[in-house]
Amino acid sequence: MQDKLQEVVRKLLAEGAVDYFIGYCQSSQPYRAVPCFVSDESEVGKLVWGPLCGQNLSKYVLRANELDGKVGILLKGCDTRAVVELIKQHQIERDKIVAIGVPCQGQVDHRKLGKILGVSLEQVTSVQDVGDEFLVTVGEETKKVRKEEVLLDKCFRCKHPSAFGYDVTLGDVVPFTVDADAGEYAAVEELEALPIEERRAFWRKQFERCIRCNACREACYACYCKECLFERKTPRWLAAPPLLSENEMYHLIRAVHLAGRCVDCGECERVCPMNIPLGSLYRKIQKDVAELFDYEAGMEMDTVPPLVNFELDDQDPFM
Amino acid sequence: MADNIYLPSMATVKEVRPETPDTSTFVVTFDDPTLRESFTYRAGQFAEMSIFGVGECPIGIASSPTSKGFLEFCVRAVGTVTNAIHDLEVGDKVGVRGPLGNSWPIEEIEGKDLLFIGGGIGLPPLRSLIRYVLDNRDRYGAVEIVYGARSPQDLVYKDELREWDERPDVSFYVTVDVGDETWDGPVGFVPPFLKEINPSPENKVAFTCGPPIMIKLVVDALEEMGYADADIVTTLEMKMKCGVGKCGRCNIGDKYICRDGPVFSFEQLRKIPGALEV
Amino acid sequence: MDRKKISKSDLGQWLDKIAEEYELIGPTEEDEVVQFRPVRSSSELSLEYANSLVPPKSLFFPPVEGLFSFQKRGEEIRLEQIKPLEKDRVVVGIRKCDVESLLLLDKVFCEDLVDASYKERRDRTALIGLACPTPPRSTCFCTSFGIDPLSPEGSDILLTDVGKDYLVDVATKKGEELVALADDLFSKLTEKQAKELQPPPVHMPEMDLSELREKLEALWEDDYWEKLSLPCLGCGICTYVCPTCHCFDIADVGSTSDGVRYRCWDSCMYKDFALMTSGVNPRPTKRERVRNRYFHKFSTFPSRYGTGYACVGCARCLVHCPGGVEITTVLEDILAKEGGSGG
Amino acid sequence: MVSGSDSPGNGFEPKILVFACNWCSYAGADLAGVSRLQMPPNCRVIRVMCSARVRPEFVITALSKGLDGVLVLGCHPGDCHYSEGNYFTRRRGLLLRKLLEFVGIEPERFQVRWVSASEGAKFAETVEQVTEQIRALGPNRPRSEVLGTEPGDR
Repeated sequence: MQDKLQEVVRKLLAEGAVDYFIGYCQSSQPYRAVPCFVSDESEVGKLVWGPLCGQNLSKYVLRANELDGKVGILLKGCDTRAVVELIKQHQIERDKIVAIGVPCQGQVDHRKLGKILGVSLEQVTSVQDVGDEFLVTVGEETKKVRKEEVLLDKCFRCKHPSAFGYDVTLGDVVPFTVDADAGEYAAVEELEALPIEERRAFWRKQFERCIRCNACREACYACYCKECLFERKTPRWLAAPPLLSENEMYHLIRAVHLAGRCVDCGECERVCPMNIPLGSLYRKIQKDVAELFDYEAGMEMDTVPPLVNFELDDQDPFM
Repeated sequence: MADNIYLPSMATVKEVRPETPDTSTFVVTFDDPTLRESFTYRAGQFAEMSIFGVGECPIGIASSPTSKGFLEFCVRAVGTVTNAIHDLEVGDKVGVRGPLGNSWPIEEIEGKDLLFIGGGIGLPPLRSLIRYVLDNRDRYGAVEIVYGARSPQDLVYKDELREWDERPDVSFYVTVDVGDETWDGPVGFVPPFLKEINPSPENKVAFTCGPPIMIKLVVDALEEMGYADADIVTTLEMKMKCGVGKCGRCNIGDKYICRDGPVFSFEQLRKIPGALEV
Repeated sequence: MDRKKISKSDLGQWLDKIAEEYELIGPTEEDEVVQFRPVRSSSELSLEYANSLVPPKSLFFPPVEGLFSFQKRGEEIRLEQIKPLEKDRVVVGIRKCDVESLLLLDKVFCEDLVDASYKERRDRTALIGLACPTPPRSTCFCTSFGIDPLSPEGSDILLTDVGKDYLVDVATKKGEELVALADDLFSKLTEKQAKELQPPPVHMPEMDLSELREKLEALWEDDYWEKLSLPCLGCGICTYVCPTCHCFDIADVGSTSDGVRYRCWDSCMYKDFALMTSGVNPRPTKRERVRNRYFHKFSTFPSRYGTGYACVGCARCLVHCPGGVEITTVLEDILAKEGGSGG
Repeated sequence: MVSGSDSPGNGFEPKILVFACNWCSYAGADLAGVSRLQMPPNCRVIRVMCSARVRPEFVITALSKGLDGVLVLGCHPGDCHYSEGNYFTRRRGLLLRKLLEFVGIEPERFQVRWVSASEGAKFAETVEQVTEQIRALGPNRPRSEVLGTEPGDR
């Protein structure tokens, strides 16, 4: 599939169909692939595709707005949802993007991989997808790791392993083979079951740790505001010092702003250096949006987002 | 613990003088009588004004070190802190941390002729030096002042402008971008106005402060007239927080504007990568 | 310099002794994040660690730090300074790269106008270094900056893991005082014994950075920065995990009548970092911000403070950058450029 | 806007922020006032043109900065001056309550009610009731937390 990807991109560049192509390339660290921006045919050979391409590249397409031409982008099924939302939220025109869809067999969660192997990740030299397992090379040794042990959480609830609405596809839509028994909202439900004081204690511990590096915001496809509320000076919403109450405000406001927009791409958790389970926070909102308003973000082009919509008979506990 | 370089001293607003619709002069004195007496600074330095609960803002000291016992700040209400400063009334408290930064080269320019070119709210930092020079008149040569603002009501220090205009030992020129019925003086931007006046570069140092675009065009004009980069001096504006060269905000090249500046000659600026891009 | 050893099983006892008199701080792991934190007992420490996520600069230049509080009483506003420390402190387990970073930060905070709270924290904190394991992490590249990860320089004591014991190098008077708290736990080594225990020098891939600065400075106008800025997301991770970054913000929390003025970390990678109220931004796009960061580390910091490069090769930014910008790759790219041809 | 209280227990008087829509609830509050109905003095009312003007961040910020509760009042569904504003309020209110509860903030601290211009008595009752509930819960967070407990010690 990697060969086909390179072939397609080479053609797009040769035809001048895109200014540059956003894909993945191998980093200096063998355990991960990193974003790669290819504008010249000579660089096409760098492009890779495999189980280390978990990052959602959608945020990078916004840059196309500054270009005369188009950008090409490699999209997994999950990433497609973010692009659908960006188009729906009028952040980018569909015709600014050349989408290359890729059928995905699940992506590796580095943290899980490191834990399972019991070695630091830097010692991992390659990861290969062989059906239900990954072949992981650590030093001289090759280990078999079952996919369900190391896949990203989002992969277990993946509804669209293959991209949709693409311009070019790299392969047939392959059914997803991992079948782990994880409830769609298991992590959220676990927290919901706790007494309220314990929930507060749990989240306060998480928020207290936050250093407010803003990576969750910057990595989030949905945080495209030209001026973020948190950067506004008059009135100033958020004080700069990362105190507990300010951090709490930051994360809660971000959560409500993601209502009906979060596509569960998992970037927030991936990038958080402090391991804050942000996904659970946004999943909670997703769950409520689904239950209360029967809406799921990024799935269809023509449904109305839940918070700019209403039904006369919506639940009303406020009488 | 040794002195806290981030701790302001308390001061009281003694007088508020509206200069233009959005700019006022605030005259403040330190509450501590010892500090009031001992506080010294050099023309061109600035201070961080604090409105507690709102924040700090670097403001050039507009008064001259030759007037003792009080400090003047000319503040335009543009941001959060400057708007809060504008809410101050006589008797209110304000924090002052300073003096900070370098200063105009007051020793080096002794005996020279001086040309001041100010635009809008760029006059107050120059005014500190102008007053210093006028208070030490015998140490300096001829003084020329060229000043411009968007409109007649945007001219600051209106009384003082009149005084400079009347002084025989000062050549004073003023222009506005757009005139009105009260205005019978020249109309036009500062740079072409300056070219019309065409002050000779002979034994002269030019000081300029104003909006970035004005500074750029003024410098072009001065160079056309034959001024050397070393003889064109400006005071830079940059986002500052700490004021003591540590917080990393106001750097250009290896200089921190708050510590190594804000006063630089163009000769210095040309050597710093990126300095003239701003 | 005294060389001793202490058995691993006794280390805890010694550290607990220290904890009785000092605030003991060391690497602790919680929710899979290793951080330097104060501990009550040595059992909370995880000394078998690679390196902490947030560098121990946070102990001297904290992420959030109250400078003073203010309170309005009638017409008066009272300012009260906030004490940086209650007790003298001992930091155990600090790596050489981070020690080195403190020496760089000392230039910023302890010279020219002295930052009193930083200085007080430095003066009242003893450092017990921990030599790096062999092999080091594959990302480490401190030796490229001439740093020896086994050197006690800058620490008061250096511990080196030598199997069932730690080799103990006591480098300063302060170090001697700490050892004296439980002298009987240590056995003195002869020069020869110590030499036998001393692990061989650490080898890691090394870059020749001697021409880096010159080559970098020639690249001010280069397109490279545009390219480099593409994957950058504009978050602050690289600067927050960097042991030598020292940018900060000053901000008030509370109301005009009751509040605290804080100093907190800030990042030059944020788009509003240098934005002026007038709307002018000297570093308006990621291109200028990324460039500024590299220039700061490898050109302007060294030139301002007369030091070597302001990077210690810890590779935290490399590991944690969510956009996959890798400092080693950047340095290689710069070195690969033809000198002086940028523009 | 610092609040928070360090005196839990019997002496605790909550600070509650009320957003009232200009067309119904604010008029209702007015009516309660001119009718001289007795109400606890714990509420500060901010008039908004529509309850839908109350963005979720208003509520979150108020609670984070130490207020003990937030009450949003709007026209009854169907009565919105702008036809449908309060339907949006309703959706947001539902979501926000659940989110706050999820992170451990008692749902009583954020409430939404519909109060019409003629319901002076309902306004008074609502305020009374909400104040009681929040008083019973105790302070939302202490002042020291809003200002940062241990500065320089993290």
